[in-house]
Amino acid sequence: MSDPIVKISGLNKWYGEFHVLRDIDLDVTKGERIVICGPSGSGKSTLIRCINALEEFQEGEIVVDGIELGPNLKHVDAVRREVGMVFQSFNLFPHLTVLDNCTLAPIWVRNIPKKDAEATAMKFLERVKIPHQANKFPGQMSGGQQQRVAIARALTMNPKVMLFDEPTSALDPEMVKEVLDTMVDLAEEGMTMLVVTHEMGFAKEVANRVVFMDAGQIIEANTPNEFFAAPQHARTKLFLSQILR
Amino acid sequence: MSDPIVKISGLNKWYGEFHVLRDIDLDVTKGERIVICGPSGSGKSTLIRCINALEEFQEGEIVVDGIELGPNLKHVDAVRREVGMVFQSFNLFPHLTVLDNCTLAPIWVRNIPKKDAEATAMKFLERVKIPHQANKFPGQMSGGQQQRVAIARALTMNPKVMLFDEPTSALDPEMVKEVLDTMVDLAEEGMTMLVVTHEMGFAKEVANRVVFMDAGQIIEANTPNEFFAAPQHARTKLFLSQILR
Amino acid sequence: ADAQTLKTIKDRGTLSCGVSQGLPGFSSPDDKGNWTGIDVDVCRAIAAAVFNDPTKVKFVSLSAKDRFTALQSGEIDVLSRNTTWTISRDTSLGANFTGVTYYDGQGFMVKKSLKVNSALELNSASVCVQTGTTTELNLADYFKANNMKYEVIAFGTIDEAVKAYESGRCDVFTDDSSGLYATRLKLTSPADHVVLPEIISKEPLGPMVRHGDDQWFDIVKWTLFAMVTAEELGITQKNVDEMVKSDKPELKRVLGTDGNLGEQLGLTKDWVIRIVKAVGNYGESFDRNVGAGSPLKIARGVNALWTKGGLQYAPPIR
Amino acid sequence: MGVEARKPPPQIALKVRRALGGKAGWNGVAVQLVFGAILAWMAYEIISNARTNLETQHIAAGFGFLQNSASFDVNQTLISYSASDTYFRVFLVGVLNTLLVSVIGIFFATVIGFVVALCRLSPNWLLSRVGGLYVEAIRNLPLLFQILFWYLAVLAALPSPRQSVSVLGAFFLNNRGVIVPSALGQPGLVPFLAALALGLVASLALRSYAKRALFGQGRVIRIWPYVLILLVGLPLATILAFGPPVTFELPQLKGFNFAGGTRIIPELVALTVGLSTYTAAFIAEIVRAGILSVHKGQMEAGSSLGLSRGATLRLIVVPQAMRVIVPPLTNQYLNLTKNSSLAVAIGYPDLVSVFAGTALSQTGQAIEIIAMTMGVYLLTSLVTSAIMSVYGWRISRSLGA
Amino acid sequence: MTDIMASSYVRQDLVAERPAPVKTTGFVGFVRTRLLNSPTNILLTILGLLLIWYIVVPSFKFLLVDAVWSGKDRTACLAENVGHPVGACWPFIQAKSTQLIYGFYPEAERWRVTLTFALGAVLLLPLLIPRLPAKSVNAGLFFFAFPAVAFFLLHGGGITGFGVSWVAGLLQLFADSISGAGAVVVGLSKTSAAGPLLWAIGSVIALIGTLLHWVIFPLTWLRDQMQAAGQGPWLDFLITAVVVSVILFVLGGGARAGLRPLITSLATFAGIAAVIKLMGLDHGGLPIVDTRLWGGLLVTLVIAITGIVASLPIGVALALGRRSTIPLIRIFSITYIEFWRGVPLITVLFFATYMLPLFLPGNFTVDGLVRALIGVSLFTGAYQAENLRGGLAAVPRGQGEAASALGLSWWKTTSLIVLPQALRHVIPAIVNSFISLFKDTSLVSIVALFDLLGSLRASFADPVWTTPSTAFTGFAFVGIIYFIFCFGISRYSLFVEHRLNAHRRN
Ligand SMILES: Nc1ncnc2c1ncn2[C@@H]1O[C@H](COP(=O)(O)OP(=O)(O)OP(=O)(O)O)[C@@H](O)[C@H]1O
Ligand SMILES: Nc1ncnc2c1ncn2[C@@H]1O[C@H](COP(=O)(O)OP(=O)(O)OP(=O)(O)O)[C@@H](O)[C@H]1O
Ligand SMILES: [Mg+2]
Ligand SMILES: [Mg+2]
Repeated sequence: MSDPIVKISGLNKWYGEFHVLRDIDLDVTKGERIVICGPSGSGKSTLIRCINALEEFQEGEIVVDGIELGPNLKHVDAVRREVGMVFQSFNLFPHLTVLDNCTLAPIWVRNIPKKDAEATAMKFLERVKIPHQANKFPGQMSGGQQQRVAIARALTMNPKVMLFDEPTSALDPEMVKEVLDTMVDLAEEGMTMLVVTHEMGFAKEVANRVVFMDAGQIIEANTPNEFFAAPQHARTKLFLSQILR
Repeated sequence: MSDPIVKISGLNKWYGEFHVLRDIDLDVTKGERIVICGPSGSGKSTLIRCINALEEFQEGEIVVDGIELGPNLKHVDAVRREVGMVFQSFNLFPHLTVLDNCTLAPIWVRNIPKKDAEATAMKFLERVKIPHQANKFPGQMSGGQQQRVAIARALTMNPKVMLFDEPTSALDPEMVKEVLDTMVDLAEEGMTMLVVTHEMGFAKEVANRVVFMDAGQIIEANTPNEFFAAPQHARTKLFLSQILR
Repeated sequence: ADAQTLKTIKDRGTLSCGVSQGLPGFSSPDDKGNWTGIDVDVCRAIAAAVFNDPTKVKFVSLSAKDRFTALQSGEIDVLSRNTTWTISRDTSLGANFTGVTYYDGQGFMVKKSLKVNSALELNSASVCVQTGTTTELNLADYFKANNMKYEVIAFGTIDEAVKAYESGRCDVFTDDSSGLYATRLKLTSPADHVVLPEIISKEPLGPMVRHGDDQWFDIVKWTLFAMVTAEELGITQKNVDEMVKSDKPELKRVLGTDGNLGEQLGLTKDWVIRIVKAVGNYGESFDRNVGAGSPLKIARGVNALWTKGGLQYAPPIR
Repeated sequence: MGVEARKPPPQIALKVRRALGGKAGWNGVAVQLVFGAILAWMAYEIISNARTNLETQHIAAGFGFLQNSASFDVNQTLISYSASDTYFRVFLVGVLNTLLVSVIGIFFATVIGFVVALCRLSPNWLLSRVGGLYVEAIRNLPLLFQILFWYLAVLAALPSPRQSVSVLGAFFLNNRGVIVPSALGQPGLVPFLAALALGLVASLALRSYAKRALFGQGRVIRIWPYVLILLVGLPLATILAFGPPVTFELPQLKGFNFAGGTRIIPELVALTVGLSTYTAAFIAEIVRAGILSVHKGQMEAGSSLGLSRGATLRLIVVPQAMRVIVPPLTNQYLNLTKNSSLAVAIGYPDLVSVFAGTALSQTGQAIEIIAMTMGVYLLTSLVTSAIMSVYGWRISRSLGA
Repeated sequence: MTDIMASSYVRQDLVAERPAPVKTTGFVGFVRTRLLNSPTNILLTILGLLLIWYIVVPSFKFLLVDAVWSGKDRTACLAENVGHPVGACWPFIQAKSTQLIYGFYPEAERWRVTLTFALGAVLLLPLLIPRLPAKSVNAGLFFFAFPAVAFFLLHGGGITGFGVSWVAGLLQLFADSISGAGAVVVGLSKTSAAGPLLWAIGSVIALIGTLLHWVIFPLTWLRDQMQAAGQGPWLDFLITAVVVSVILFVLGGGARAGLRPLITSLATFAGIAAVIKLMGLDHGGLPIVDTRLWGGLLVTLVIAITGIVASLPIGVALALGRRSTIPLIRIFSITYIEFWRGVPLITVLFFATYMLPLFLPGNFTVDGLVRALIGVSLFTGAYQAENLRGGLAAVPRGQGEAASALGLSWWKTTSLIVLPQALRHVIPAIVNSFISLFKDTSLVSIVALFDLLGSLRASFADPVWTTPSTAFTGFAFVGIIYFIFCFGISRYSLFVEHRLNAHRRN
């Protein structure tokens, strides 16, 4: 593995007086799949949203594909084009069809002709296995299908890094699998991914590295095998004992 | 067991053009406990709601305790007084206390003095083991407690038959048992019961007869032992294999 | 609203009388809601004739635009609200005038500072007027006849029109000239306003009743005539008790000591006595409300008795 | 084996009974008969009373009076009108004046409403407080109070024509209203208007062309310079070529009032100010609720796809907010139209004031006139709600819920 | 720091919390983040400050600094006499305050108005505070007893009869009308082509009328006897009390249900008797103050409160009617609702005030204020119906089903289960319509009733007080009154809403 595509160093963030992220350093190399886990409120979402410039931060530096995101949020648009994001609550646009959801950004941001954008979108919809639903509205689909559309929508922008913020936690159990399968496919194709999730099966199968966060800090990071087999830090042990029951 | 207390013959019902109940014949003798099961949409709820005259039907006849319910729903009120019903979603009256929920019908339908009605209600609330909650509002109770109140409420009208429509399926797993226990008690006291449920343990323990429905028809009816051990019909087998896994 | 108005009133115990929302001298309430004015006196006279009690009147204050609807609908029994007698009002409104309480004519009032001396100099002026009146119609006629342009701003009530005139919305305020004098009194500084000399129309003002009840029509009509007759015969509030003892045949007829003219009306023999005791004769009422005894100080002019060169003339009571 | 699905039995008797009596069957029919009898009795009472009442007063019922000449003047008319015109024309004048004040009011109410809503949503604390203050103050005072305030209080504060506040010697403000220069058409007017129309059409065409180019070839065309040239340059060119389109007639103080120029009467100003500021407070709340109803995640999803803030607002937030906003907004428009009837309090010649007011008191045809007046308002609101239910139906279809 | 690139990393010592480099809390932080965090925001802040400067400062100056506080007439409020620009002319308000509150209500009788206000407040306040007990008694007193007492207090007058007379009178009117209709139809038959048929129909109708007369004869006879005896209303009262109590007792399930309904009924009648005695209603009561003399805040409150109380039952009936499956009733409800919602209130008021008598029998008059009240109630009823429809739709279907499954009839299901829940849902909406009703009462000033705003307008006409600032002063004062009421109610509605929501959560 070569140069880092995402480089986070000395990241600190406050909400008012509350210190959410503390001295975060994290490098992600191209093609790497990182799973971030940790107790609720530990700052996982905040961290991932900082990478996408959805949140401001007060100290430190994030460099994505050579573009620097200082505390001043320069280069925001450039970074956002390189990074795709999938949210817990899908956030599909309910007033647009699935196809329009997927072509909106290519057309308006990358100025790709509509025909081409639609062709690309169909390609990705096929990849997430719902091409025949292209003309439905999001409200007419199940949660799992919606989340897969959300993934396809992010992919249409050809991002170099994909961020996932608990993509399966709003789903009914039967639907978790179909979404995870899609993510596994994506991982196998070599996409760089940062995934916040509590699906430990997924972590074991796919991740190169598991990062454990607590109280706004990275407590432990390791390959999945070692992480699950031999957690080092007391907090990690406690967390794993709770989650793996 | 003697004469049938509920006698359904040649029952047919349509929703618009859709044929939900087809040629249903079913006799329930006094004291009998019948469990009705079957895949979703097979018409179980519809059947049970017909007995209580909550739904109309177009052909056939239902006789409850000698009172005839033709397609024109004659004698609706008389039948409803003989039949108690417990719903999946409890349907307690949220603006009344538990006690008022239980005394409402005796006072307004049977014109029983309030004092007496309250005494009876307390008796039944004791039977479902929540007498101390009598002055709470339903919103302040757990689902299991609410369902037990619903059972007590139905009992205060001294019904000859009790109908249950999936009484436990809206409950969290921990609470299923407390409701089922209440129902078992009731069964042991000799109440005639028709229960739609997928709790096969309950069926085995309590039922005299298990009725399997599919596509609006009664496919198979048998004692629980035979039903579970040696299902006859192919559909029954398929259903049992899915549900007992 | 059938031929039973008198019975209805007697059953009800009060007369319901439509008056203006406040025109000093004709009908206006004081701070406590007591009504005075020449139009009010007519109502009181009727009440006196019917009940022998001039206070048994309920005054309903009406804007010009609501008055006829109120009369038609039966809301009021008699409309005594400086209303001009016209043929169309007698016919299409479903009501009849019963006589003339005051002969008036329309005039204009302007601010002195405008230095206007004649209505013919009013070209391009803005005129404030109360809507639903003959004033509004005459105004249109007058300006058209004299080939002048103007802007009309019509208000629902006289107070609003006056307020707008005072605040400068209009150059001219137009109304019946008696009304102009009355209105001027209500202005902050009456001396700053002048009433122009032109009188542009005939405005005979009088009470009005619904069609269809001739008895009631007669009562209202003759109440007014009784007041005029009383002035002719010199019967006043003060001397009425003595006059009763008079043996002049005419006085005996009028005051009911001879014959039963009042009963033929549906009233009592002493109806004229009741009226005069309550409000006095026409001249007394005029003096008290608009004439020398009032702040308005309007001269009798055409409203003098016919014997004195005026127009007030009552048919004989016999 | 299984029972085949069949068609339901016809049960015609039952269906007829349902149609006649609803769920309650024959009982329902009986209830209806009684209810119908009561209604009929009441209708009979009302009609017979009205008839006897009208008859005893010899009032001619009917609409014949509409052909009679009105013989009073109205101080603002959109169609030519003189005192010798008919009452029917008075009716038209009133309807048009009502529509005029409604349209202007709706325009300003919408503009102010959206501005106030944006203030309230602004991250700036002070501005959002000012917006909140506006909404609370306006919503909690009666509309009639506000209209009277604007009319009486502000009228009293304005100067007389001779002391007019003048702007550039062309615009004047006094207690007779706002006087602006009136435009007199010149030979150059026709080409000028043509050029303006041309520019407008061309700009619209350009816009759709740009959209097609974006969708078709992914080309982004900056259209605003061209639009500017089309909308400003083209008309300017015709002015150079054909001379000025209009000359302005400056208002002159002549006699009591200004002659020349166009005057907007203060009644209209007070009424529109009152109506639009009042309705704006309600619109502001509707718009705010509409925008807040769009989930925060939608904005984030848009920006995470790289859409600019403006594009996210335009393509994602606004279309979603509009669905929430439009139905109550229409209601407010209807309210404004109905509320314009308060004109009667300040002498603006709207339908209620000139027709149900002046015409009524001159003719005494109360029943006919009030029925016509109510009919106009009723028709407006029924047509609007019909349109709205079609719109609502289309929305629910596209949401596919 | 350890090398992150290594696949394994364990943090040894935890990072302690430290304060943010830029302060974003406290006053400074607040100013920085909410007011001055970007150039646009700075601009907006300045704009906001300017707005406030131009609104608040002049208002403050007008209302307090430049105001005149005492004087006898307009001269006190003229700039040339005061020596500086004059703000609010408060003596004007002092002079007119009684008119703004009571209208022309006779001075000697004003205590009655004050007493009514006080009674209303005493009954209303506990009703508004959710924690206090005995809501149903309180509500009964406020919604049923208070209006009657308030009527006799404000209007005065006594009663000559009671239940029997009233019922008899009403029925007789009805029977008369039917007989009259029959006579009319018979009359028509003489001139019409379908004469015999009309004659038959007319005769039948007339017969029904006659029959009705016979049926109610005992009642009317009783009434006439009592009136002839000239006993005042007491005998009538006694009969009514007995009859009503017995009916309640029997309907309530007789002796089995216990004596409670009987006792309640008797207690209620005892209360009524006490009120009748106390106010001397049996011999004339208080002197009558005609509603024409009422005015100001009194009229505003009377219309608003009567309007809301009377519109609720209308709204309930219409909302239920609109959901009914019986075609005529549904069609009627829909037509009614759409009609009233489609026309402006002032045309309704105009209609009610000036045209209603045209549609009533000639000898039948209704007080002007009452007519406005009828108009307002019918109008508001349509809006309430729509509010309630929303509430009814929010009650889950299962509630009604559960009730029917228990054997409750449609009426009992509706009145015991569905309506109470629906009403709870729509309390905020009802309060909101109360606010708009309160504001809309001002429209009655257009039909010559002197409510608060009408009294204000009337007071402007007084030449004693005309000054440049009179209008502004009046508007400021009345505006403040309106604002206090409306804003207070809307805050209260918010409070209730939050409370209800909190209730729903647990
Ligand atoms: N906008 C905000 N303002 C203030 N505090 C916030 C804000 N957003 C999040 N926080 C706080 O920051 C902390 C970290 O939040 P974050 O959402 O990153 O946690 P998380 O690890 O993703 O938790 P979860 O597993 O529940 O999603 C939490 O304590 C949260 O309460
Ligand atoms: N009101 C209705 N109108 C039309 N179709 C209905 C209606 N209610 C139920 N159905 C249809 O009738 C069929 C039988 O419904 P029913 O509720 O009786 O099934 P069920 O066996 O109780 O299923 P479940 O286990 O999901 O409760 C279903 O296909 C359902 O879609
Ligand atoms: Mg999170
Ligand atoms: Mg079911």
